[in-house]
Amino acid sequence: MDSIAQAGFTFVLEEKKEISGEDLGLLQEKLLQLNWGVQHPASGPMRLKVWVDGDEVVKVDPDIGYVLRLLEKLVEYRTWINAIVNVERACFMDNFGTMTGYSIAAEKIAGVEVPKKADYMRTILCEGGRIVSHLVGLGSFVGVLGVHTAMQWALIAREKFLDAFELYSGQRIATASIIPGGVRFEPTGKFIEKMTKAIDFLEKEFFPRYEEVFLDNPTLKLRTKGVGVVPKEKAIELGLAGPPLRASGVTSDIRKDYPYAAYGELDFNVVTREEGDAYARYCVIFEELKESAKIIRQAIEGFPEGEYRTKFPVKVPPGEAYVNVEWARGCFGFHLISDGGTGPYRLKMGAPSFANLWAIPEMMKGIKLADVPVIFASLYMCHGDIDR
Amino acid sequence: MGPWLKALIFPGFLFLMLVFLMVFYVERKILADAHLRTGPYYVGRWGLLQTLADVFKLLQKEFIIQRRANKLLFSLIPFVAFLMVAILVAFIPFSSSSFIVSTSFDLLIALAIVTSMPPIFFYAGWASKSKYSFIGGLRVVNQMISGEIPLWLSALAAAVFYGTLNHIEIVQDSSWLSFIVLLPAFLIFITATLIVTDRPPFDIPEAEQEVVYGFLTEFGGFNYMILVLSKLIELFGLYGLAVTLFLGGFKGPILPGIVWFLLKIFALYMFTFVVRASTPRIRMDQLLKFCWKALTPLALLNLAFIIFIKMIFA
Amino acid sequence: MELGSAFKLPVEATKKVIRVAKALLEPKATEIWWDKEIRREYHYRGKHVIKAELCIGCSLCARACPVNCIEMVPTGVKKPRAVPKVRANECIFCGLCEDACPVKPEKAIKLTDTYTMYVEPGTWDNLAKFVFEPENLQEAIEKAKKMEEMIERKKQEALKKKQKAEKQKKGEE
Amino acid sequence: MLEEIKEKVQSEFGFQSEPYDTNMLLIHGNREKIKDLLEFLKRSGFNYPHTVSVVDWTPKGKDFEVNYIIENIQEKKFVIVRVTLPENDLTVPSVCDIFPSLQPHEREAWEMFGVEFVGNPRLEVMLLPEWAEGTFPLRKSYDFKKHRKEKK
Repeated sequence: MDSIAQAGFTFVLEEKKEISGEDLGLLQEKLLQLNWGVQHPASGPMRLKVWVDGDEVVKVDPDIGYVLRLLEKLVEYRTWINAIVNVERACFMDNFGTMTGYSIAAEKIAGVEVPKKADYMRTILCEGGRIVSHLVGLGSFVGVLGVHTAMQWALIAREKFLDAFELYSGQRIATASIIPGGVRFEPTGKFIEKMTKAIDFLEKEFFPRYEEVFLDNPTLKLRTKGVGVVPKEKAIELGLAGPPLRASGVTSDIRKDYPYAAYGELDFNVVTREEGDAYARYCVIFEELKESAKIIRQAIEGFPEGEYRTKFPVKVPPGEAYVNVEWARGCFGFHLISDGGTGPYRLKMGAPSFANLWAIPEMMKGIKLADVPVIFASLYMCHGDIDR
Repeated sequence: MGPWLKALIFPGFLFLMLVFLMVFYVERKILADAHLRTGPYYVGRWGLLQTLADVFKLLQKEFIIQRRANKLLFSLIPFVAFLMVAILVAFIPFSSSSFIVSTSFDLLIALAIVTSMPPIFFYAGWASKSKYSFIGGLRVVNQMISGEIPLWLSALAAAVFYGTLNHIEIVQDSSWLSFIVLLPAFLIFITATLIVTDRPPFDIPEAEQEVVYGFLTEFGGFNYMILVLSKLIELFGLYGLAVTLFLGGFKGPILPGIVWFLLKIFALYMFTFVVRASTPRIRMDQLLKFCWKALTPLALLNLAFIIFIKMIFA
Repeated sequence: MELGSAFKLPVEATKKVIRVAKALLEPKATEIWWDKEIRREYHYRGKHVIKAELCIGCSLCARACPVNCIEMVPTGVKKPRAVPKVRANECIFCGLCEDACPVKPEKAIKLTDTYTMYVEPGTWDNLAKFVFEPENLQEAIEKAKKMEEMIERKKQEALKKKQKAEKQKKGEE
Repeated sequence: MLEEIKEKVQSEFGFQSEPYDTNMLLIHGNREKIKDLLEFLKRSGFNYPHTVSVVDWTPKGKDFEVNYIIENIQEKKFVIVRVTLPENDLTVPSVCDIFPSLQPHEREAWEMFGVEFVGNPRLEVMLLPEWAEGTFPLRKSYDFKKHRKEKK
């Protein structure tokens, strides 16, 4: 316990000897600080300061804030309805999850009951968003190992889902389609048809093709097995969330534990792995894709008739709610507070990627430099979500 | 054609340029096929001129030398590297008549040139005075040295089998029997080639996600092009060597020798590209273990086997 | 790496290589779209169409806009008192203004499937001019003016009638 | 489960608590005993902290609130520990030795609201640029237009 508090999260930067160009020859005596990030092929808009001793990583310190938009503040300037455009921009990969969480929180405060059709629609969209996000996660995980085929194959499958979203809401990524009080558009038969087609493609073409090459790949296993191992107790202590937590053997899934939307009526499994290494996290992401496809099929089968949207009041009575949703990257918490006005008084977004990010310093101690991108990608983070 | 004309045009400079362009194009197209994409499409018919356009783009770019870099070495290294690999290609017979030089120590010289590449790439990394380049340079030395031992040993097996170092003689002596006998040596040679020229899955020195672009990080524009070109030509030369030693060189029915030679090389390239599309990169320590614990002993065993065969048949 | 797996690994890897090589023969996923007519879906959220003759000037759309890119421009007539003007370079095309519009059955502000929007040259100064204004605004204003005049005339006629009637009443008395 | 916690908190610490939502308990704590309380909660199974949520109630004439949201990951129960702080004395003992993973969350809360977590070893700017240290942008008193460039 002490070790984390003092070494993992807190760096006493006693070895801040940076190497200038002239003394590169004296590499053996000093630590080399690499800036793994911001302008780097695999990092995204963040920076990891990596201190390396030869090929071995001594310590890592994340530097974030490059995509800070202060969404929590922006929401305070919006009305209850149009705050969704800020909430969905927490991460562009899976925006349905955040919108659903916000909407449920707002409905809880206002005491609005959502029609059943909207619940089912939310479920379908959330799972669609999860699939879209997980596909990119899979692709980028293999991508950091130097193979871009997986990403391309995943993007082909992703495209079908984006088409379905476009047909439903009119936009591919920033859909703004779930609002407090239901969903914004009538789910038409065309949308259902397109979604079914996308899932058919995913199950019949993508899964077999991908599973054969990139799940049971000997070189991939060689690189990722036993890398970045987090045991069960440690995962809880580090506060990991989402697929990395489940890969360490902790059965934690908000969809199962505190069912929201229509998840209580559908049958699905919580995917867990016991190993807790990078390969296990990769496998969890892949297995969850299958579960999501299953959920969407069930939701489409049991799609009820009726209204898709109820009226949401302009002014919401004072109150507060804490709502968790199982987002693609883990448990996303919304602490929403109303003061009786036309918009939220305060919204706190508890982001899963933020929690995952701060497990990096502890996980990356004493590994090889080549494992830095592997662990980074296996934690499956989104930068918009870290900075908000 | 005189040797000078040859060096300039056919198996020489212009031909190498053409090969460079085509290899890039084919690599893109095949990778795109494996990705289920289209690949280059707009520039020229079937996107054939795409690489040429890229080359012209690179030529237009500014000649940037980092402030702290060793200016002389930094600007000299790409040309030295290119010269070295061009010499390597000079010894490869594309057909019974089209080669630039032919001596009785062809194979020895070619391998010696391959062996002298690591310091050049290391200097390229060191002279840029960048952390990423430096790590890339260290890695390239590490990797190439461990890859060259199996490369030498497997090439030596062929030399022992044929009893000569002259490429032309080797090609003329080759047959189906020699192909079968030398098959293990061929496989070792190809693996070692991938390691030496750091192609995926052994592209550890250039691992984008770790050290940006290895020793190539600081190079840009024309310098970058020449350096990449020399790496590509090195692979081409080594594949030429593989075809000459193990696959019967320019021998083949009906079609002229040069076509057969290029076809064989194309098949090897196909293999390389598909490997690139399917195999994740491995780690440095794993590579070293693989080289020293598996590949080198295998190559030694293979050499012993070839000597044994030679003793039986001689 | 175990010594045994070091020999097994290349064989296993070769299998995967062959599997990927199969993908070379599969059909491409890239669709050639540039010689096809592009059809946007029903809900596609593209360029705004604002119909001044339908607008009632309630400014609900301006209030619903999350980025405050809708400005209500006064028209000088009573109905509509003001019409929305969308600053397109700030718009995020969320379509919430369309939801907020109370006009039925056809909405006064609507997002259409037109997706080609550009200003030339695309400089920062020009972006300020990149706005979506109501269609046929002048006509609508004139129409509204005529309507107003007509109403005014009718009112006055009614007034006159009333006065006449009152006079008659008085005369009768 | 939550009932037990409620009674124990009442008897041991004297803190009031109320049911917040399904599976959730809201404990009104104070900053003197917050560390003991969280330690007690951790012993009783609440070992998975979610986040630290600060609410600025100053425009309403009330004080700052610091909410620690902690989950019991085995029993699937939540607890929210609420500490109220007056505006002129925004200090609270850090709990990062009990829940190490709350350390970055506390850091963020300090950065955004200026709530000082005494004992947190790393209260540095994380998300904001360095020049913005001490501006506390999520406070209600923060003027959004202060940093906006004037139109020409």
